[in-house]
Amino acid sequence: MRKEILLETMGLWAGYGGKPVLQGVDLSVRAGEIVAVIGRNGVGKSTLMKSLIGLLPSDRGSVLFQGEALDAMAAHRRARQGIGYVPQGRDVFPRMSVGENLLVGQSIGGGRSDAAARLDAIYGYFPILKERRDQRAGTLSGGQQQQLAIGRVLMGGPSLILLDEPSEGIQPNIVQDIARIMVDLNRQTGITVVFVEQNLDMIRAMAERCYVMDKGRITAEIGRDALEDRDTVRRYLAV
Amino acid sequence: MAILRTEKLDKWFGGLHVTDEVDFTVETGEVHCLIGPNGAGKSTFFKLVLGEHAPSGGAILYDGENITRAKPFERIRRGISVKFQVPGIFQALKVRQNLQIALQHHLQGATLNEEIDRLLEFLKLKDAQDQLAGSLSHGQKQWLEIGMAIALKPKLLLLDEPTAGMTPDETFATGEMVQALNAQGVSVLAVEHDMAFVRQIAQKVTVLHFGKVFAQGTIDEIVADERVAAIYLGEVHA
Amino acid sequence: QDGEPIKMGVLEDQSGDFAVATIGKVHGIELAAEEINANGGIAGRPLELVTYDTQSDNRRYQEFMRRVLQRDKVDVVFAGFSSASREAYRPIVDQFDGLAFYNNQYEGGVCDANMIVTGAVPEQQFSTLIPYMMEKYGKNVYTIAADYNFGQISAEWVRDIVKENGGTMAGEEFIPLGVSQFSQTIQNIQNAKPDFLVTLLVGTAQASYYEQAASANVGLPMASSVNVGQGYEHKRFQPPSLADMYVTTNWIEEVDNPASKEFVEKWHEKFPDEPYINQEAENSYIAVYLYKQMVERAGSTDHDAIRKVIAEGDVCMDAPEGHVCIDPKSQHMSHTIYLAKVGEDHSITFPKVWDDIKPYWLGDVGCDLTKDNPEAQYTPSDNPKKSGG
Amino acid sequence: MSSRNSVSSALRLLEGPQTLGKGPGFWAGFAVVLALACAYPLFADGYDVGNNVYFFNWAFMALGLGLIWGYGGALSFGQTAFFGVAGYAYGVLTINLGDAYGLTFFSLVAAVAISALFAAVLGYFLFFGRISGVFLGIVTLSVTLVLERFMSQTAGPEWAIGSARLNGFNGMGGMPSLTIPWPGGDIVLFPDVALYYLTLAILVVVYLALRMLVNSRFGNVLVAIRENPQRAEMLGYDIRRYQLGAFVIGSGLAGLSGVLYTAWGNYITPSSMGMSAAALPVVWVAVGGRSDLTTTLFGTLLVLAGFQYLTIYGSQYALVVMGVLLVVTILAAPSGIFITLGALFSKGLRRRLKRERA
Amino acid sequence: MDFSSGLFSFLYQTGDAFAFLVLSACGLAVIFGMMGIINLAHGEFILCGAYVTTSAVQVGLPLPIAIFLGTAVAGLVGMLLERVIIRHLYSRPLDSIVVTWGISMIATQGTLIILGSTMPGTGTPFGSFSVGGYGYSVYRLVLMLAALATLAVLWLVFTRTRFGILARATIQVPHIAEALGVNTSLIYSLTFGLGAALAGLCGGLYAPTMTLVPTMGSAFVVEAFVTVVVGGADIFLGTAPAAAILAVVKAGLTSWQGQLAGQIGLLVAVIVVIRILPRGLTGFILRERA
Ligand SMILES: Nc1ncnc2c1ncn2[C@@H]1O[C@H](COP(=O)(O)OP(=O)(O)OP(=O)(O)O)[C@@H](O)[C@H]1O
Ligand SMILES: Nc1ncnc2c1ncn2[C@@H]1O[C@H](COP(=O)(O)OP(=O)(O)OP(=O)(O)O)[C@@H](O)[C@H]1O
Ligand SMILES: NC(N)=O
Ligand SMILES: [Mg+2]
Ligand SMILES: [Mg+2]
Repeated sequence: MRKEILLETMGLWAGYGGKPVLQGVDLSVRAGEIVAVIGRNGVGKSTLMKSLIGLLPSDRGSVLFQGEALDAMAAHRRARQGIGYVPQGRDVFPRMSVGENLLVGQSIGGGRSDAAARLDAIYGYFPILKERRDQRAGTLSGGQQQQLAIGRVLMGGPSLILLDEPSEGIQPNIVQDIARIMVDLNRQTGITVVFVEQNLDMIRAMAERCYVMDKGRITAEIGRDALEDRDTVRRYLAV
Repeated sequence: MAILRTEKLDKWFGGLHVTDEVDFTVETGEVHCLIGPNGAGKSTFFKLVLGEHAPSGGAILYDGENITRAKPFERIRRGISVKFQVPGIFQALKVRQNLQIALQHHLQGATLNEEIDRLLEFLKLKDAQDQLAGSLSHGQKQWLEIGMAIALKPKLLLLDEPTAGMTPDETFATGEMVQALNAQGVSVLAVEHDMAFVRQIAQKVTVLHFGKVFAQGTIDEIVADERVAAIYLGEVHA
Repeated sequence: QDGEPIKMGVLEDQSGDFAVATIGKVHGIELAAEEINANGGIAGRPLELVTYDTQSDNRRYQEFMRRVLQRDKVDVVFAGFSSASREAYRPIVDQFDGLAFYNNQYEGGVCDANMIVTGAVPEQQFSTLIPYMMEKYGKNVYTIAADYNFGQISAEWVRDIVKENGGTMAGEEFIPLGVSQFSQTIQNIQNAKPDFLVTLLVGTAQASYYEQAASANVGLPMASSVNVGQGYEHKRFQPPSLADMYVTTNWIEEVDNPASKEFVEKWHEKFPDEPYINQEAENSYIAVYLYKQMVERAGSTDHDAIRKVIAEGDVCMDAPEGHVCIDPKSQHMSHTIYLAKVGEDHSITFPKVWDDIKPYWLGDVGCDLTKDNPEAQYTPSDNPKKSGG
Repeated sequence: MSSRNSVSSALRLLEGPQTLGKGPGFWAGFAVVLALACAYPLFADGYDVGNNVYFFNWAFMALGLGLIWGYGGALSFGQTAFFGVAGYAYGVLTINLGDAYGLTFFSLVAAVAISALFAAVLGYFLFFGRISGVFLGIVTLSVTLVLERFMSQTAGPEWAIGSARLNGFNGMGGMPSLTIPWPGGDIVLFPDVALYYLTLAILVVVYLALRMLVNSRFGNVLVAIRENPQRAEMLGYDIRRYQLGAFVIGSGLAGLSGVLYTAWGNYITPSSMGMSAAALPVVWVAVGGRSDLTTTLFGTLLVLAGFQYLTIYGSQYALVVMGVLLVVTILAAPSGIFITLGALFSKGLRRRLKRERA
Repeated sequence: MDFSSGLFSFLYQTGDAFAFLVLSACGLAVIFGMMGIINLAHGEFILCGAYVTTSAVQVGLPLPIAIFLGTAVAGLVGMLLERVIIRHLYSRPLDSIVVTWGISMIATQGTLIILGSTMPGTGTPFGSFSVGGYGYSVYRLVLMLAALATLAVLWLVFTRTRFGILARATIQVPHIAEALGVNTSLIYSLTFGLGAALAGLCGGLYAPTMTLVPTMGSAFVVEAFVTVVVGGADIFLGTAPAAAILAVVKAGLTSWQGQLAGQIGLLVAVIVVIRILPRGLTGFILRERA
């Protein structure tokens, strides 16, 4: 069964203050896929995520979502098309409660979905968020914030989630939980996931396919089979 | 002889008991890892040791001296240094200047510059030395912050998730660096969730849970402990 | 030098806090200059104005006083509204031996040969006003005054005059400049139950007192030397908030005599948008004519020659307010003092007029500019007489 | 030998990462500007010379605020408090001591010292109480407003120190100008050529000394504190001392401005400590570009001269035009007018600008 | 003065000071507390509200409608300014000091040039009442109620509406709010407009009681700033208690020692409170809750 392409970039260039970081990124992701992006520090993975969601304007090339070019669209409009972005470093709203943080995510996907049901589902995935729903998010521990950041985008029922290093700072069993939750969600709702990751276990637990980035370009693609082999992945990360 | 010892160290945030009468020791010269679930109180424990937070009760002894009431900078001057969980660098200053500010405590003039160059090389930030620190990638920021921490030539180095966001090879390199420092006599206390890293460096591991010491031992003992697996590790491959 | 213009510097606040009371002063000078030039100028020389906006900022007075004296080399300067601005520029006028007219009603006491003052001073306004009010309403007096030199010194005058006339002070309250909220003050006044109230409020913020007192129904007769005559509060506030206010002023728009009416008419012809012509505007207007007279009699703009003319004691003219003269000892001006009463509907009547009230006080305490020039400002509690000099 | 060494290493601090301008090109430019400034009185009339002295007077306060705010990251909205305290101190001292035997210079030094001492006490209270950000701005503003309100009501004769009357809102006058004792008649430094050279000399010395200060170890720590106080403390620095140090030096400079201003016009008032006076130094520093001494200095002189020019020729529109210029300048030149203008011509500046935008 | 009328008088005076502080500060608190913009043109939005209100009364509109108009116009002007100028300054809030100071100069002098140096007042409605032989203004009770109502409405808007949540999110981490689908530029506009409208409301409410001149805004600014800062970052936790504390200090000192003491006492209270609570009341309250 070949699904249609949900997200595609063509010759994407982007950078900061004239210094190019992405230098012609081409990738394409089909609806319902879980795709990882890996690469060493500083090769431009986060930069790619930011240009996909629109926080960083691209200099050249284009981003297509559901066949439509997003390039001229502001980030909030892209989000309303159904793209949820979980940034590296989490960036929760520090002086708002956990519950309020979650409510902000509702804007994703445009429509005002049933908040109570969504909240219940998210509290089901991440019980600590329920326990701490009135605590100010800035005082949560690092791992708790990561869970909140993921829960926040789920509130809007996105069709595509961009995750930037979701395992960072998370205790091992919750890393496994997050991987499992994402895979479950993917199976149940068909949600598409593109994630940047360094944690081999998480990559192997989640990804169906994997792009390798170096110096602002996609340099390789690893298929399902090669992913099974720890050392192959490790070798790619070491380039 | 313990380089760091806490006695019944206690911290409440409002109604939340985050550090619960912790008795904890880092022996001089050891590499000690502190692990535990998110929210267990590891970062808070660091902040108490550094004086960022005032404890609700208990005492902190460094090298035999009671430093419970000392100001943060006084603790640093006695030989503690830290890499925080959230990178704390001088965003609008150049990478080079960041290191200079850390190093100028004990170095001057030409030797200062040589040492900065040596550190830049070591941190693989040579090419980025004139970049503003704020424009580094996440991993590069981590390296820079580690560099600033070791630039202080500490006797006790506190590392809060030093390898978060690093590739396995980089993590391994960081582990080697920690071991090299330890070989020079630096005691290390590290918080990590990466069990491979913990296995690589730890001579002793303490598990913190709900602000209490939950388990302690070698990495093998900890990995074998089913209670730890239940609250923290899950099915590990470490 | 024949035919060469006589230069007059004009430093007044055309913007900022004081503009409401001072734009008219510039107009007064312009009107007089235009008339004089139309009639052949001063001793055949045209009068040229060099005007700067001092923006209600003391520092601009310092900058521009140096500029008019050193760069523009004016023959005379007309400058200043607040006493602080006058004190800011006075050292500079003294240093360069300039000649400055201060055309403002003020707290009195400037004894400086480089200064000529045409505004009214306390002995002119209070020795008339306070006894009248005590006679009419009673001897128990409450003063609210702006908490700075003008207010404090004026309040001191009021206090002394009340005592001299056998009255008592029911209370005295000083209000920092810029205060606009008066609930507590209103209550204090009601608490003291005075027979009448002396209001020496300065600045637009403080004028809010009247509206707030009216809405709390204070209902006391009021007396003032500044309000109405300077800030035309009776025009700016809705009646009857200023009802029963008595003001001594040397002139206001409503003064009812032919000379005054003619003056108001030609003013509004030239400046149809002028909201109100206040006493300072008239002072400024007549000051230009007085200067003309001094120069023509001295035969030059030389300051020593002009002072000699003043020393003769008969620099006088018939102004819209009446006959006025410059007092040689103090170089201040005598005035006709009108007692203006504000009615329920804010119309003005004049229950009493005092002719030719002299600025005697400086002379009495020992200021005599024909003899020496202390370049000082005296106050009732700090003057040569007081210190035994 | 070693003293030679320390002098040369001190001189090396004239350039560094914290100041714009280095190398022979910059210093040649510096020499040209200085030479022009020295030659200026030969060409200008007394008014212009005296007016420039007046502009120079304010530059010290701006440089001081540049140090505290631009380098130290602490926005003090009340530098005018120190300006006023020093101005009044100079008045009280000189009125009581007189102007013979160079006592006016003693009074100058003493008045600056008094304002620095006041800053030390207030700064101790602020920085050791961990007050920062806008809280610091409002506390310092409150202090200057309290002084203004208090001084405004000291009109009565009871408010005198020795023979010096404070004289309330109307302001204190009658203090002597700076006077150099000289055989055959003291030289009184009225706002004219002699005062010009004195003020210029002080300005050059202060500017160069501040350059050395900000490029020193002290300056490094100061900018580190501005960027991330917590991290600076975790590198073992007692940040309170550094902030206090910068505050005292910067406030001493505000005091120097106050003294020079008072001696220049023989006058000081409470309004010089009021709200609008307090806002001005912030504007000067922001327009020039607060993160550099040179731009702060030239920005201040430019705004002062520009605004005065507008007031002279702009009639009632002057204030409107000033407002528009401020808005446009800040919008169009985010790093201050000089860095932005300079970026049109210089690659280094362009890079710096990009960094600051990022 | 007997006890009950003394008590009433104390409550009235404190309430009066409280109303002044709250109404002066609310608009500033929204703009500063939410957006981090230090708005030195706050007084000119008050001026705008006062002038529009007064003009509307003069053409015959009833006061409540006139005040509503004043509020609305100030709000619209605020939104316009935000679009054109303020939005370029979010990344450098300190520069907003200079820009808003410039705007304030333009507004004050522009008003002087266009509308002249003064505007006639409309008179205070509702008359007076008396307690224990003292006359009090009814309208000042209206002001007190307006202050309380404003606080209540603001609290509801920011905590109980979606706009409030999105606004707070936007202010805290703008780029993430944007990435989560929030139209941050609209939120900024509305928030700034709301702050300006609140300033306009203050101007409209006080217009009948004050001198109307182009510089009238300055009568509110110092009080507004100190209230906001003593309150600290969170306007709801901070502003109301700050206004209450400062009102008691100010009213107490004014009645005991006169206006100068009240003024200086207010400023000294600010210094003392911030010294004790270096992050304002908000910081204090939040530290105590987990
Ligand atoms: N805001 C910025 N301004 C300027 N340069 C930047 C900025 N953010 C990142 N860069 C530069 O862009 C390059 C790519 O950064 P990016 O954050 O995309 O890396 P990354 O692949 O996500 O690395 P990591 O694994 O460390 O997170 C780096 O060289 C970095 O220095
Ligand atoms: N300033 C604070 N106020 C209130 N609660 C806080 C504060 N700081 C931390 N906490 C709470 O204290 C607990 C311990 O937090 P801490 O950051 O020490 O966890 P941690 O063990 O470092 O977790 P992680 O591995 O996720 O970083 C958490 O529940 C957190 O929400
Ligand atoms: N001269 C006055 N009113 O200050
Ligand atoms: Mg990244
Ligand atoms: Mg932690």
